[in-house]
Amino acid sequence: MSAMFDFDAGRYGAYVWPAYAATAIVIAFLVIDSLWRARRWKRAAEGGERAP
Amino acid sequence: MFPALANPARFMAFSRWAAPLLGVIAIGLLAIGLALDFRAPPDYQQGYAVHIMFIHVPAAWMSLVVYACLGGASFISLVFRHPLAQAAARAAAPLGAGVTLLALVTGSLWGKTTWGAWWVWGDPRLTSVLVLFLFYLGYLALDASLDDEARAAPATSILALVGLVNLPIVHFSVTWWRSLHQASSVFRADGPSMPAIYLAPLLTMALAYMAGFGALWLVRIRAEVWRRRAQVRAVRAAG
Amino acid sequence: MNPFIAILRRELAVSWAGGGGPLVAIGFFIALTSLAPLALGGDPVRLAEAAPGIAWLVLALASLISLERMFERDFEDGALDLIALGPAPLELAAFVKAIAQWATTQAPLALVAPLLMVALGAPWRLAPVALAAALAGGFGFAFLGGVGAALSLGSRRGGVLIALLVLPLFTPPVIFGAGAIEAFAAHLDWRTPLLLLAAYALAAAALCPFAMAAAARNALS
Amino acid sequence: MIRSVSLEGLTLMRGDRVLVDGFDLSVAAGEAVVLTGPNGAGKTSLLRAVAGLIRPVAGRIAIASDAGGPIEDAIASDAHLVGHQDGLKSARLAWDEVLFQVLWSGGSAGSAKTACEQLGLSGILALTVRKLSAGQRRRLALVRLVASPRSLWLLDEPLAPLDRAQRAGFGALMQAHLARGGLILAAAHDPLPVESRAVELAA
Repeated sequence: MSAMFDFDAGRYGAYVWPAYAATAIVIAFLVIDSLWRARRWKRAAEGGERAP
Repeated sequence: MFPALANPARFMAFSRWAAPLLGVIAIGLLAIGLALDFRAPPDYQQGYAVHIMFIHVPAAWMSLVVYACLGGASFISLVFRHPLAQAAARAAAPLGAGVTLLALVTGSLWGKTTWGAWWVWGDPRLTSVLVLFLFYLGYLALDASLDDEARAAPATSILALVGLVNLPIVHFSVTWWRSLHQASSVFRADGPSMPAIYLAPLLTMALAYMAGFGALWLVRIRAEVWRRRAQVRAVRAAG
Repeated sequence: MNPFIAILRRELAVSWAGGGGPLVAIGFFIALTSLAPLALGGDPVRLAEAAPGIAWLVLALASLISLERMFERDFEDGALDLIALGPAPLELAAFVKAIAQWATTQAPLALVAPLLMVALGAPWRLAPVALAAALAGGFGFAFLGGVGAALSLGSRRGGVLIALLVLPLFTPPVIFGAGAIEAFAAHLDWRTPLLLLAAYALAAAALCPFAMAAAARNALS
Repeated sequence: MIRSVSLEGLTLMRGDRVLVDGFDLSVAAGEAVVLTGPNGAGKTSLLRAVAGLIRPVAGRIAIASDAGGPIEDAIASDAHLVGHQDGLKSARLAWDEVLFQVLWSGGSAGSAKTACEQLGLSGILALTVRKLSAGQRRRLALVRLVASPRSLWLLDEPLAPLDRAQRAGFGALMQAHLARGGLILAAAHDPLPVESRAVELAA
């Protein structure tokens, strides 16, 4: 199956992989930030912790 | 916002299952999209760099879609003073800024392979997206610098609407600017002649981005609702 | 006396006299322009080529300079309460404020802009188009800037925030204004960009007062 | 002419904090009402709500006016709001500032001049506002009450910087206003120098 994937970027590797890396980083940041906020404020709204 | 969801309690009940569901859909679509992406052969013109298109073009589309959502939510917030709409607008802005930043970075990398330059001012789309990014930054800056939340909400909504009206004008003006400078014609990623082998991963990735945005948007609106509740609690506790 | 004339006279007087009026903006304009040849190198040909663009960029920046005072002072000293409760709608008062802003800042800048452009080496024949473009573009700047000024009322950092809110909105007028001068220099169609610029400025004058008034009302509440 | 102002179940909030909760009040022609209460009880907000600057969360503000029409028109043409802040630009001449305030609220240059004489301000009109004492500034801000007659006066701490004689003089002005069928709604810590009904706002 994996033989069907083409990961041989050749001379474009220097552009393609940074683009994918940047996308992964930004999306990961947005996901983590969103989930962290939801967790934090849910706790502040429902739990004993006082909102700052 | 759908009328049925205007009630925060109902919204929380709905988003409780809708957000994870959209998240799972997004991950599934992302997996399929990436599989289709890397099975696609190199383009005869762009070579392997065509793979950047599959993440750049959806990001560029989403930058507009999110701004439209931001503008729509701001409009409802301003006209009907609905707190949930304000939460939706506030929640959309960082996501929009993030995806617009992605469109810029990947677009620049793609441009370097296609045009041989990191940035081509003659490309109206690139320049419009840059201005759009500045609109997002302005929104976030205004939101951050108004201390009184009750006053920040209408102000940011007005700004979002002003931006929404201006966006087409900015695009038109940048396009006109290009015609004056007669920049070299640009590869059209979204041209009608795209072969199916490229169209399939592109559309799948676009749907994945859309679902992912939907999921994160709901999560962030939930966070906003909780934050408001926490503030009300704090005010009550203070007497 | 007509309240419209009363407020126009007051706004003109306040923005003309307050803090040096147009002199500060013109001084800023000249100071910035004088840096351009030093930054770009003294090559006269290059400088002459870039002159219209530099003049436009600096005009846009100098337009920002007194925006902060447009609503903030009246907001802080309570005069905005009085204006909001007056016989004319706040939209009209906002319109008048923007007109006064244009008359005391952007219009004087527009008179200086062609001179600075020529001083940088652009030919004299461009001066009339540059003046027309600067007058029309400055009109748009005043109204767009007023929206930024009203939105940032009560914020912790007025000036920089206004610049960030307003400069992206300046994109179309900067493009059309600089484009008109450039097209005129190249013997191309310069009327279209100039008309587009005027259309943009008029649309801004028609719509921005509503945004300004809504933002000011929100700040007062 | 505004005939009466009545508030029913008025509720005002600042952010998440309730300032005024279900407040009822009515002010009739010829009547002066003083809102009292500790700082932060919402006196200023209440006046601003009546002036239409703050939107109530709940409740109703009704203003009965001869002209009919919406409340906003009645306020814009027949009410004065004089707040803590006088709206006078300190770099401008006292006369220029007071003239604008009077013209903007419907008076004329002649009525402004007469009112300034009445308030004993004629001598200071050529000075810049910065040079005036607190009492002079406050009286300058009160000129428009006299120079452009309107039925409803919304006064926020109008007496604070005035000395005893000036308070008595302002009391006479208020008395004349009430005798003409005017209405006064004021927020004050001290009693007004005119017969008035005090209403306590709880914190």
